[in-house]
Amino acid sequence: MFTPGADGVNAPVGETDDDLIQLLTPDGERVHHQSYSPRVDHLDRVALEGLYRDMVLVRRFDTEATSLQRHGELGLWPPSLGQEAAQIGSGRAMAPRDYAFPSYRELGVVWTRGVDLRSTLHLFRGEDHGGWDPNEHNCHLYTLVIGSHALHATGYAMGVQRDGDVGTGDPGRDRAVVAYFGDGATAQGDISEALTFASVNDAPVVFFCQNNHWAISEPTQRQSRVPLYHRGRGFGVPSVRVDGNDVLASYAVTAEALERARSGGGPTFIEAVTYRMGAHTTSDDPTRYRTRADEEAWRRRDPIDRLRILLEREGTPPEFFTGLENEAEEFGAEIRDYCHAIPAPPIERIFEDVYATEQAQISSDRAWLTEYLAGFEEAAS
Amino acid sequence: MFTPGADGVNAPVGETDDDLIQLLTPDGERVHHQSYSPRVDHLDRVALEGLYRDMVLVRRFDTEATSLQRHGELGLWPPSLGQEAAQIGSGRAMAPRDYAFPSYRELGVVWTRGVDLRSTLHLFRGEDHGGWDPNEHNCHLYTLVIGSHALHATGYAMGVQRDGDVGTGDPGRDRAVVAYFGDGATAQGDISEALTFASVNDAPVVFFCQNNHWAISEPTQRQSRVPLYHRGRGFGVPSVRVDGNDVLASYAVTAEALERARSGGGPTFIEAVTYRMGAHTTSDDPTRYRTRADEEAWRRRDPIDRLRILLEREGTPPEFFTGLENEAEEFGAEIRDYCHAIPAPPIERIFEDVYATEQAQISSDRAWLTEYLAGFEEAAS
Amino acid sequence: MNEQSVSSQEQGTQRITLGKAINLGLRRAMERDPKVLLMGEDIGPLGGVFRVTDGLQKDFGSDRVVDTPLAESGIVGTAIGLALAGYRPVCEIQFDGFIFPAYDQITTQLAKMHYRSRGKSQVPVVIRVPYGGGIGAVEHHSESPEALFAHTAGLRVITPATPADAFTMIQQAIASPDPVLFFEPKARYWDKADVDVTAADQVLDAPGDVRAVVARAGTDVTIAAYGPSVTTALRAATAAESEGTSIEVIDLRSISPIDIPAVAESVRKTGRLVVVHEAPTFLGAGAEIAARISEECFYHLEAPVLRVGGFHTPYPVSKLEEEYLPNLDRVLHAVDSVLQH
Amino acid sequence: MNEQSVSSQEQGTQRITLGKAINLGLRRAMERDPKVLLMGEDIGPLGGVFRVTDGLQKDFGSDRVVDTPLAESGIVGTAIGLALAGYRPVCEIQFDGFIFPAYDQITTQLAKMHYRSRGKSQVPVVIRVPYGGGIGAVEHHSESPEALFAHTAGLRVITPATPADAFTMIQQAIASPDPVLFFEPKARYWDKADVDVTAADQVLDAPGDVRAVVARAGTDVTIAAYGPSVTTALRAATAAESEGTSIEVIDLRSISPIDIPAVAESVRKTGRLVVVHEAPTFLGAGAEIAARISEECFYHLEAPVLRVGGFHTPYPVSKLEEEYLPNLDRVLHAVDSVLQH
Ligand SMILES: Cc1ncc(C[n+]2csc(CCOP(=O)(O)OP(=O)(O)O)c2C)c(N)n1
Ligand SMILES: Cc1ncc(C[n+]2csc(CCOP(=O)(O)OP(=O)(O)O)c2C)c(N)n1
Ligand SMILES: [Mg+2]
Ligand SMILES: [Mg+2]
Repeated sequence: MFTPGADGVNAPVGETDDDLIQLLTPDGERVHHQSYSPRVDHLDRVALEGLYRDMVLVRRFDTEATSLQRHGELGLWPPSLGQEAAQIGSGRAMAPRDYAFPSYRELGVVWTRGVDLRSTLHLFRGEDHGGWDPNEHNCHLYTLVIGSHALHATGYAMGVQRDGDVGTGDPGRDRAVVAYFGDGATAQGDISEALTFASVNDAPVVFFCQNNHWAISEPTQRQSRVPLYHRGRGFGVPSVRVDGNDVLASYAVTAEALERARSGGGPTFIEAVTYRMGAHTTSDDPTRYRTRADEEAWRRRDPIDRLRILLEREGTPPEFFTGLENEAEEFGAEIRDYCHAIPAPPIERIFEDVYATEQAQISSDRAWLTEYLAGFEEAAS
Repeated sequence: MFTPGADGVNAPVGETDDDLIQLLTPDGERVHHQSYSPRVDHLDRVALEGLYRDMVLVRRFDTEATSLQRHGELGLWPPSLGQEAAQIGSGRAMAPRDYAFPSYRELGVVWTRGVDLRSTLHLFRGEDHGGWDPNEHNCHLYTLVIGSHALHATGYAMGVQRDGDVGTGDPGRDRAVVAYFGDGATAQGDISEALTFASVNDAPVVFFCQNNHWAISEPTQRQSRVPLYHRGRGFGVPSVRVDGNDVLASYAVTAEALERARSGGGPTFIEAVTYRMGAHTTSDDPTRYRTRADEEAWRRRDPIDRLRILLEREGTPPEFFTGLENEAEEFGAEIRDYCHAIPAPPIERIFEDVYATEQAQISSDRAWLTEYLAGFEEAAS
Repeated sequence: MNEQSVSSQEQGTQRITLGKAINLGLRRAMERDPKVLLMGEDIGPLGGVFRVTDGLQKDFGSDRVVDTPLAESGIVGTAIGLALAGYRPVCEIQFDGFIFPAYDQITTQLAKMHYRSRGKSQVPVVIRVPYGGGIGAVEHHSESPEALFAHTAGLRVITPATPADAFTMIQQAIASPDPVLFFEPKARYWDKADVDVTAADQVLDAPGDVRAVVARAGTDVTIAAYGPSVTTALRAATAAESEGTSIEVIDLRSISPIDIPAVAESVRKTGRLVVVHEAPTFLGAGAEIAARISEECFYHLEAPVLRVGGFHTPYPVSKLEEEYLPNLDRVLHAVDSVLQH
Repeated sequence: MNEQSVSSQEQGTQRITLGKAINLGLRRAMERDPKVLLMGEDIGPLGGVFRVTDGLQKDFGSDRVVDTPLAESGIVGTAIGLALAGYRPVCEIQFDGFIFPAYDQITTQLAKMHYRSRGKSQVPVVIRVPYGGGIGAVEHHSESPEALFAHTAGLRVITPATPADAFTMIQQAIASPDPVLFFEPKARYWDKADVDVTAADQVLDAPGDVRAVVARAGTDVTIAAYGPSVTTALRAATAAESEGTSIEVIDLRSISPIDIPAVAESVRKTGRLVVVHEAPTFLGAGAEIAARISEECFYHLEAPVLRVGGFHTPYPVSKLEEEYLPNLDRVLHAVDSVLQH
C-alpha cells in the first residue's frame, strides 16, 4: 500500500500513516478495504470511464484557463492540477440534493454540480464576483476568505435539519452538505468553530479538507504538528484520512460520510492527501519554496494516470481515450472562444444588488455618477 | 476513585472517564497515581496547610466581594466559589518567573502570583480597567473578551523562547506561561488558533481550562460533544484531565506540564473538572437554568472540605484551623475597609494612557473638556 | 408551541418596557413566519442576560431559540448558512464589545453575499446588539460601534429609541431581505411607554430604508440623535424651551442609510445643527452628517454643525462615564454655542 | 545574520521602488533593534506575495521572520503576547480584505491594552496592510478599510505615499510605543523614486504623531489626500495648472490622528477643499475632515468641502474599478465644482 511520504519527499504531516484509505495505488492496482471497497462495487467500467472523463475534462479546462491567464484574458487563475481525484471523487459521491460549499480551487467539484465551468472564468476575468446561480446547482459560490464558508456550510446543514430532511430514510428527501477547504484553512478559527457548531448540533455536514501540502508557500507543517484528520476527533467529529489522488477512495469515504450525515449521524471530517501540482495561482512562483524533485515525486502519483492504467487493464478500448482526447480538444477551443466573447460589465453593475431593496446612499451615489457621466457625454456632443 | 458524574447529576461531558487524574477524593482519601503522586511527595503537612490557607483566604475574599457587591460597593463580581483547588493548585505549581494569563474569575491564581487581591476590586468597582502591574507579578490583567488572551499567552511564550529561556536546564532561567480559560471559551476560534500557534512553535505554554460546567447558563454540552481535553490532542498538544476540585492533582498535573514546557517540550492542555458553585456573576440568576440538587451534589465535592479532612487525618492541630478562621475574619474586615476607601478616579483619567505618546485627537478632546468644565467653574464662581 | 402563553395575540395598546417591546416583536415575527429563528449565547432558559428573549424558547422550542456555543463568528457564520437555506436568523450578541469576533463574517460575508451573487443569494440575517453606556458596567459592555458597521455597504444599521419603535423596527429588521444590524439602546431597556402591539403590521409590506422621524418639532436649532441619545436630546429641548429656545429633535433611527434629507429639511428651517451620539465623534456617524449638511445646507447654516459625542478614548471606567457621555449639559452647551455663533 | 547581504548599510541616496523602500526600512529596523521581528503568511522563503520581505528570512533567520499559520487573529494575538514579552512584532496581513479575522484582537485588545493597564503594558505592534485598488484583483484584494481602524482610539493609522516616506514611516511605526496600522498603497509598490537611506534616523527620536506634508504648494484649491490618492491629486494639480488653477496638495500621511491644523492652514489660504480617498466616502476619513474643516474654517470656506472617493458599494469587479476609483477626471471635476461655487 502506498504511504504518503514513503518515497521520502515532502511527506505529509504525520509521515507514514496506516490509517490512510486507499483503493487504487499510483500503479493502478486496486487495493481491498473491508469497509470502503463495497462503496465502489457498483461502479462498473462505464462509471469509472465517467470519472476518468470528468478528471480529464476538468484538467483540460484548468490548463486552458491557466493559458488564458498567460495571454492576459484572465486576471488570475488558481490551478487545480493534481487535485482532480479528490474533487471528482468527493463531488460524484454527492447527490443532486446535497449542497456544496467550495473554496476557490474546486473546479472539479463545481463540475460535478453541473455548473458550466466557463462560469468560473467571470470571476477571474474581473467581470463578476460570483458566476453561477448557487441554488440552481446546490453549489455555493467560491469563497475567497479562507475558512469562512465552513460556517456557512454548517449553518446550511442546520437548515437542512430544520427542514426535516435528515434521517427520514427517504433518499429523495434526505440531504447533506459538503464544505471544501485546504490544509492552510485548518488554522483559521472559523474552521474550528464550524467543527464545534456541527458537532454539538449533529449537523449533516462533511468537512472535506484537501491537504495539497501547501498554503501558498507554507508547507502543511506550518499549520499542524499532527495529521490534519486528528483535528476533527478533538471536536467529537469522526475523521478519516484518504489518498486524495485516488478517485475511488475519495468517492468511497465521501459516500460513507454523506450517508451518515443524511441519516442523522452528524458530521465527518475527511483529510484528502493530495498535492497542488501547479502554482498557488498564476501570480505565484513555486520555485521560491519547493524543489522540482518534490514536484516530480508527486507527478508519479498523478490521479489521472493511475485510473487510466486501471481502465486499460479492465478493458476500456483505446477508442475511448482518443475520443476523449478529441472531446477535450474541442472543449478547450470552446473555452477560449467563450472567454474572448465575455463582454465588459456595464457601469451600472457597480451599484446593482448591493442591497435587495433600494437604499438611499446607493441611490444618491448612483445618481451622482450618472449625472457626472452625462456631463461628459454632453461635453462631448 | 471518584468519577465525575458518577452520582448522576450534571455529569461532565464524556460521563465516566478513566483518564481523570485524582490524588485526593472528596472524602479526603489520598489516591495513588504512578506518575502524578511523586509530584506532590515533597509537599509536607506545612505545605498542605499552606494550600489550605490559600483556598480559605481566597474564598473569604470572594465571599466578601460578593457581599460588597450586594451592598452596592461593586458594580459586579464573578465568584470563584468552588474553583479554589483548580486555581490554587495550578497557581502554586508556577514558579515566580512563570507568567500567568488569567481570565476574569481567577482570584485564586492572582493570589498565588502575589497580587494584593484587593486590586481586583478596582475593576469591578468601575474605577479601573485593570488593577495591578502585570510585570511586577508576572501576571497579566484579567481579560474579559473570552478566549483572546490565550493567544497573548502563546505569543508571550514565543517571546520566552526567543529570550532563550527554555530548555537551558537552569531552573533560575527557564520559564513557562499558563493561560487560564473556561469551558465556554473552548468554542472560540481564538482558543483553537492558540493551540495551533503553540503546537507548531513548541511554545512553553500550558492551557489550563477550568471546566466549571457552565458558560453562564449554558452547560458544557452546548460547547462540545466530547470531553474538552480531547481538544488539545487534535492540535498535537498533549492533554490531560484532572479533578479540578482536588488541589493536589491540580498541582501535580500543572507542575508536570510546566516542567515539560520549561524544558522545551512544548504546550499542554489541561482540563480541570470543577464546578462554579456560585452565580456566573452577581448579575446572574442560576435558578433559571440549574437545580438546587445539582448544586448540592457538587457541594459534597467541595475542594476545601476534602483537604481539611486530609489535614485533620494527617495531624494538623485544631489551633491551625481556628487561627486561620481569625485570620480570614480580619482579612474580610480589611477588604471592606479598603473597598470603602477607594477614591473616585479623577476626570483626567478618561484621557490618560490611551496612547503612550501624545496624540493630537486626544489632546484636542482633552482640551475641549478642560475648557468646558472650566466654563462651569467660572459660571459657578 | 404553547398557544396559551403567547401574549402577543392581544390587541391594542400596552404599557411596556423597550426590552419587552423587542421580546414581543420577536414573538410576533416568529408567529408570523416559521422560518424566523433566534440564535445566541444564553438566550434559551436564561432569556438572555437582559431577558429580551424571555419565555421564547419555552414557547417556540430549542430548534427555533438556539443556545449556541460561545463563539460569535460561529453564530453569525452559521446564521448566514441558515439564511442561505431559507431561514431568517436573528442573532443576539451579548454585549456591544463582543461583536468583534464576528466582524469578519459580518463585513466580508454577510454584507457582500447579495452583491457577490448578483442577488441570487439573499441573507436576511438580523444581528441584535445591546449597545451604549450608562449602566455602570465593566469594560466592553458600554460601547457604541455602529459606525464600524455603517461604513460597510450591504448592511443596514438601525436603532430604536422608544418602546414603540423597538417593537416595530425589530419586525421590520426581520422582514428585511437585507442583513440588518439592530442596535438596542441597553440603558433604555427599562423605559416604559405605550405600544400599539398591532402597529408593526402595516410597515412590513414595504421593506427598505427606515426613515428618520421628528421626535419633537422646533424652529431654532435642530438636534439629530439616535438610540440612547434621543432621550437626552428631548430633555435638552425641554430644558431649552424654558429659556425660550425651540429645539427640533430628529430621531434618525437609521445609521445606514442616514436620512440626510430629513435632517437637511430641518436645518433649512433652523439654520443650526447639533448631532449627538455616544460613539466617539472622531469618524463617528456625526462626521458624515456634519459633512453632508455642511455641503448641502452651505447657505442655510448660521453656525457650524457641532457634534456632541464620545471622546477619542476607549469607553472609560464606569465611575467616569457620566463625564464621558454626551449628557444633558454638554448638549445644552452645544445648543448655546450654535445659537451664539 | 549574513552581514554581506545587508545592503541597507549603504549610505546616501538610492533610486528604489516603494516596496523596496519598505523592505529596506524593515531591514534597518531589524538591524537596529534585535527585538524587532516579522510575522505573517508567506513572508519567509516567498518574501510575501508582494516580495516586501524579500531576503529578510535568509538574513535574519526564521525566528525573526516567521511564517505563521494561516490565521490572522492568531498572528495579531500572538504578536500582542510577544510585545508584552518585550518584542516589537511587525505583522504582515496579506491583503486588506483579510485583516478582518484579526479585527477583534486589534479593536478590543491591541488598541486598549495600554489604556487598560494604565500604561503598564505597552504593545508596540505594527500591522502592515497592503491596501487599495487599481491592480485588477479579485474580491477582497482592493479595499481601503482604514476608517474602520481609525475610529478606534488607541491605534495609530498611517500610510505613506512615496518611497521616501515609506522608508522612513515604516521605521517610525516600528519605533512607536503605540500600536500602528501601517497601510501600504499596493498600487504604488512599483513606483520608483530617490530615497535617502539614512534619512529615517533623525525622526525616530521623537515618536508620536506623523504630520501631514504639503506635497505641492498652491493657492486656489486645497486637495487633501493620502496613500494611493496622493499621486492622483498631484496629477490633478499638474493638469489644473495648465488651466491656470493653482492647487495645493496635502499628503495627510496619518489617518489617526488626522492633521487637521495642516489642512485648516491651507484652507484658510485657499478657501476651498477637496478630499480624496479610495475608501467609500460614507463614513470615510473624508467625512471627519469635511466635518472638522467646515466647523473650524466656517468663515474661510468659499465653497462646501467636497469628497471624492469610493461609492457606498463593495469594491466592484476589477473591470469596473477605473470607474469606481476616484480618478483624475473625478478629482478635476470636484476642483471645478468648488471653484465654480
Ligand atoms: C482570511 C484569509 N487570509 C489570507 C488569504 C490569502 N490566501 C489565499 S489562498 C491562501 C492559502 C490557502 O491555503 P490552503 O487553505 O491550503 O488552500 P489551497 O490554496 O492550498 O487550496 C492564502 C493565505 C485569504 N484568502 N483569506
Ligand atoms: C467574546 C465574548 N463573548 C461573550 C462574552 C460574555 N460572557 C462573559 S462570561 C461568558 C461565559 C464564559 O464561560 P466560560 O468560558 O465557561 O467561563 P466561566 O465564566 O465559566 O468561568 C460569556 C458568554 C464575552 N465576555 N466575550
Ligand atoms: Mg493547501
Ligand atoms: Mg465555565
